[in-house]
Amino acid sequence: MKKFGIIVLPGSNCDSDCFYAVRDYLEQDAEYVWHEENNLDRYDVLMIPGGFSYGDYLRPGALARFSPAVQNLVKEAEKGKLIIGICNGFQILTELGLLPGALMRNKNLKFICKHVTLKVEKVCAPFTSRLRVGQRISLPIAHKDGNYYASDAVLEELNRNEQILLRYDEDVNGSVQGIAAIISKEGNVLGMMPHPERACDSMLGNTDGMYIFGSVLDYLTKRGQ
Amino acid sequence: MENQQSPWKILGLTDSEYQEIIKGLGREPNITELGMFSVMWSEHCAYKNSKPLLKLLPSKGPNVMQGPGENAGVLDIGDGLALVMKIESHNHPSAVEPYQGAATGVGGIVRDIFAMGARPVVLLDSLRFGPLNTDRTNYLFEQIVAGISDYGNCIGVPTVGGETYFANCYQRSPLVNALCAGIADISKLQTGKASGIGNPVLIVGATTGRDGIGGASFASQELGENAEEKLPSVQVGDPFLEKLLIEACLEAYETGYVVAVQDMGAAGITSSASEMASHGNVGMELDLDKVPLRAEAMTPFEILISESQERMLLVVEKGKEDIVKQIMKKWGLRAEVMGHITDDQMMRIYQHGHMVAEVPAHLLADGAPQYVREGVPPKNLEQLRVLEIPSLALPEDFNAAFLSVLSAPNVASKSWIYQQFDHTVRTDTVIKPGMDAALVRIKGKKQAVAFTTDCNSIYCFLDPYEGAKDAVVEAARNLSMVGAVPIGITDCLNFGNPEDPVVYWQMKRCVEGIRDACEALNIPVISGNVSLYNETENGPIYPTPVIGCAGLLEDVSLFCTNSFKDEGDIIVLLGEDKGEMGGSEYIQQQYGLVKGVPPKADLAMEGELQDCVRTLIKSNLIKSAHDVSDGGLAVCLAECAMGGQKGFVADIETEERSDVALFSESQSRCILSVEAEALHDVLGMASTFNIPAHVLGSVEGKSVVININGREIINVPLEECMRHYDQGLLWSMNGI
Amino acid sequence: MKSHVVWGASNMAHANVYVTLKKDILDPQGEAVKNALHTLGYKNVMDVRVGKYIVLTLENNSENDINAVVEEISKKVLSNPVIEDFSFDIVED
Amino acid sequence: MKSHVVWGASNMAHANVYVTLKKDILDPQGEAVKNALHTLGYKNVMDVRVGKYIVLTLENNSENDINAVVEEISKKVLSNPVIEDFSFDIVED
Ligand SMILES: Nc1ncnc2c1ncn2[C@@H]1O[C@H](COP(=O)(O)OP(=O)(O)O)[C@@H](O)[C@H]1O
Ligand SMILES: [Mg+2]
Repeated sequence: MKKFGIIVLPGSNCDSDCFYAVRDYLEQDAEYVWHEENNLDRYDVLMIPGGFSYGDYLRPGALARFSPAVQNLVKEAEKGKLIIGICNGFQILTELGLLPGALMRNKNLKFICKHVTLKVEKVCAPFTSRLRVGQRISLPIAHKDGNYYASDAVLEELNRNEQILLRYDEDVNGSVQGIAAIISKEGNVLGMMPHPERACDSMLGNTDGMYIFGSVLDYLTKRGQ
Repeated sequence: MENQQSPWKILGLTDSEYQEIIKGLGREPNITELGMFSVMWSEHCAYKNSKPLLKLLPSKGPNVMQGPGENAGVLDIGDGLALVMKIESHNHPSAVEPYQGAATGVGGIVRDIFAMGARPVVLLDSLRFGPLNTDRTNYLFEQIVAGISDYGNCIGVPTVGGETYFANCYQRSPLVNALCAGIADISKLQTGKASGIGNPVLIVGATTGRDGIGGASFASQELGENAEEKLPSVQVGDPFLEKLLIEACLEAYETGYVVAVQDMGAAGITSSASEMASHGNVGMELDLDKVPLRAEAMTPFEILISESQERMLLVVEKGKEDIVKQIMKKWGLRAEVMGHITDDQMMRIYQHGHMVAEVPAHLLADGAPQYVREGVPPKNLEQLRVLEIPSLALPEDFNAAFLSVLSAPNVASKSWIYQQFDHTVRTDTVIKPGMDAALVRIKGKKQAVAFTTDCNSIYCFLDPYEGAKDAVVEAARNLSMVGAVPIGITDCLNFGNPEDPVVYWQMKRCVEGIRDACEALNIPVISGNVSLYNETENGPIYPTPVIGCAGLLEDVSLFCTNSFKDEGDIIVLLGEDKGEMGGSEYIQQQYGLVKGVPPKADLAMEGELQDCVRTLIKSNLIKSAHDVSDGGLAVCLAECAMGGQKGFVADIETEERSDVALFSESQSRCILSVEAEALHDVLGMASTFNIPAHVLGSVEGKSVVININGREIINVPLEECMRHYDQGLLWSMNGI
Repeated sequence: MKSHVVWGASNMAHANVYVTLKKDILDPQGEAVKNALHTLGYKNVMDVRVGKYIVLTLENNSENDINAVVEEISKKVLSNPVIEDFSFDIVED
Repeated sequence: MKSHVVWGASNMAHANVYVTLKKDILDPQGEAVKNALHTLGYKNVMDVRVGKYIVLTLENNSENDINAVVEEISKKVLSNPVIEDFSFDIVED
């Protein structure tokens, strides 16, 4: 069993969704990690779930990045641990500087909740090994600030290093180059706006999220051998 | 001062109400006490004009654990679980400040639910506006939707449904009704009945400011010359704080040390404290110095009636207050002991060491007089109910007439709205917005719950009794279409000024309609809310008794949706058209008329139809089910087609005019799609239930094709239908 | 006020509009920021209010009194008079 | 800078912090406001940028260099250097 730590910040609201996805569909250990926690040693994967940490006040992620658990996550990332930030988690990772760029207000200025089609841009071991390049998957989005921005120089680097994993098939929120998910240069930190944890159960009509979680599990299992 | 009125009148109390207070107290009230009475005896808190009517509603049933009277109603849904549900209006605040008004409306109803010990799991919103494409209406519309969106999304409670209508009467009186439901372990349910002499009373959450104080009438007395600037300040919601409050309260209940809880809604501390004391037959001593304040120099009166949001009042077991405070602190919330329970049923309020008010809890919370008024029907009613169909010219282009109904804002897709609401958070939404009812599962359990809100207020305007009946049967029918059994109703009665005999008559007839429909269909009313005085100088709103209804689906895997599934499936119509065009969307769109006799529901037939459809779903005999409502049969068929992205050809045999056959809104009808092999069984089942069934055609092609008596009347490509249906709302906003 | 001249950088003006919540109105955002700053050790921050800062670039021609236009825009569009106040200053190029 | 005095109104300072999107970054909110203004007939509005205006009330004591504190807060918390610039001014009571 691999242990997934799900960081609970004041205002997180997809923490339990992540918990059930890991426990019930991935069938691995899921544990909540309170935002004041200092020791994150015992987890194989750390997740920052979606929601509105600190109400998204000032900017999404602006205040959450100072939480002890989030600060400690930086050290864990440096050690090479897998980190997954979904939605608000992605916003926090960019505010922290663990991932480049920023997530701005959606182009239409509104919250958008719907399923979107995503194009797989890159297949890489920890996060997308169960997919093929060019494959289309569908995942739900639910955000008001998912409009990814990065400067031309950073974009050039993201493309050169193949750090872009998923792009929106259509322009849903104004993201530059349709970017929906990126990884860090080292490849162990994932940030994505769509919600894979909301797409793990056939009863809800979509299990494409399991591609992501399944890839993570494959990687951990292989590495463990 | 030029205003020489007596203080109680300025505060909105009548002379005789003032005499009642003196009689109850045995003396004249001081200004603080008078203020407390004025808010507690207001229509909003005391239901002075509606209580006698509300008593007519059936509220008993095998599943009912808590009927009207608590913060919310409670239903037993099996397996040790309770469903907690309530609807509430925030009409007046939303008319003044639409964004904050709608947001705080959501916040308020959510607190009612977790005050009962339940975790809030769904929100629905029932909205009414004037016609789009005026600056003011577009502004109200966008801001109200944004307010609901920002608040509901932030607290992580999915908004899974609702309804949205547009009519002239709501131009300056928009309606914002929010419904919240939660799930609780029956053993963890909380009450609002204070008990335990000496137990501490804690105020938890936000600081108290001058939000929403008193209303303009009060301001004119107290504030004198600069009254304009000092009008009651708008309540501002803090959804982040609310999210913390939900988690902290639910965690505090787990300790078992919370004796009673109540949210602070209208009339603030006064209301929650005195209601808790009155319902528990105890008294309370409260020290206002302990209330964390946000504004300077607040008077006792202001502290007592402030409507600052995101606050709760908790009665906790004596000696355990620190444990509860610790939990609040963990979640970053303030909690202060502001008093304790006493044994003499008196509310005693202190500030700076002096007693500033001393009133019997019962008198304050439950002592307001009730008024039974005389109602009279409007003089022009008979004239309004005349609709001579033969005198109306048939449309030249039926395709165009059909598309104009499909794109009418009352019919068109509401996706522009619900895409702004997070409806997938919590990963339990099995049927999302856009269908007849939303379906929400409960993780780890077999059963699921379904929700809808409904009210066609034009019907209610033309016939309050039949219109209210229609609202109940439509709500129940929407639940039945997904397979769920309707188990409880929460209603929001939105009306004009009850002192107007016509409005009172509308109220009374609506309540009677709800009563009769509920009794026939066996659905108890477990909670509700009344919002009166929704009117401007142009008159009252249409009577709008919004029905929120919950349903129970025993096995979540056996649900049904409204969209056609496969080419070749047979389309079956259950029920009979009675050619009822009064108040229909078509008559409004095509002829600009709000007239006629609205559809009259046959309650016995309705019950059978719904039972029949639920049985068909349970037996896995049908692939889709969708009831006929706004826009009639043509719109119903088109919605099935658009949902499944499948065309169809249907043949209607009728003796009616073509437009009547297409657009009549007769109740107790629905469209099913069925695999050819199952047709025999489906028709057999219908006849067992005594429900007329007609095979209309089949799912095929890429167009909506409707023939009447063998002649093609409508033929529109599916894409064209979808463009009208999907864009209709936006087109209206942009005046297209 | 300048007289009407041909289009060019010189006849543009900037208006800085400051929109703030009225004094008595709760500012949840400001509260949250204040609490965060306290946690970070900035204990001497006593209050935080978050408002909007809007920069308008306007073509400055004699037909319009720019002060009046900005005042009108601020009142009608940029602020919500029920809960917000505004002020502005104008910088002519 | 004032010297350390006993608590009172006189040793409070206000900092006005202005946070703006970097020049070359598209501002969808500003665009929307501009379009709305054009629809309303304010055709001479050429550009709109929406930023934040944050007012901090600080206890002003000699231990901290208030300029440095506000600068630090603005940089670390109030703005995101990837997309935003900031400036501030300080008003001592
Ligand atoms: N304000 C709203 N918020 C959320 N969902 C809405 C809203 N208005 C309408 N809907 C959704 O749109 C769909 C159509 O609504 P409606 O026409 O009222 O359905 P019906 O005729 O079956 O009662 C429903 O699924 C409803 O939940
Ligand atoms: Mg329906």
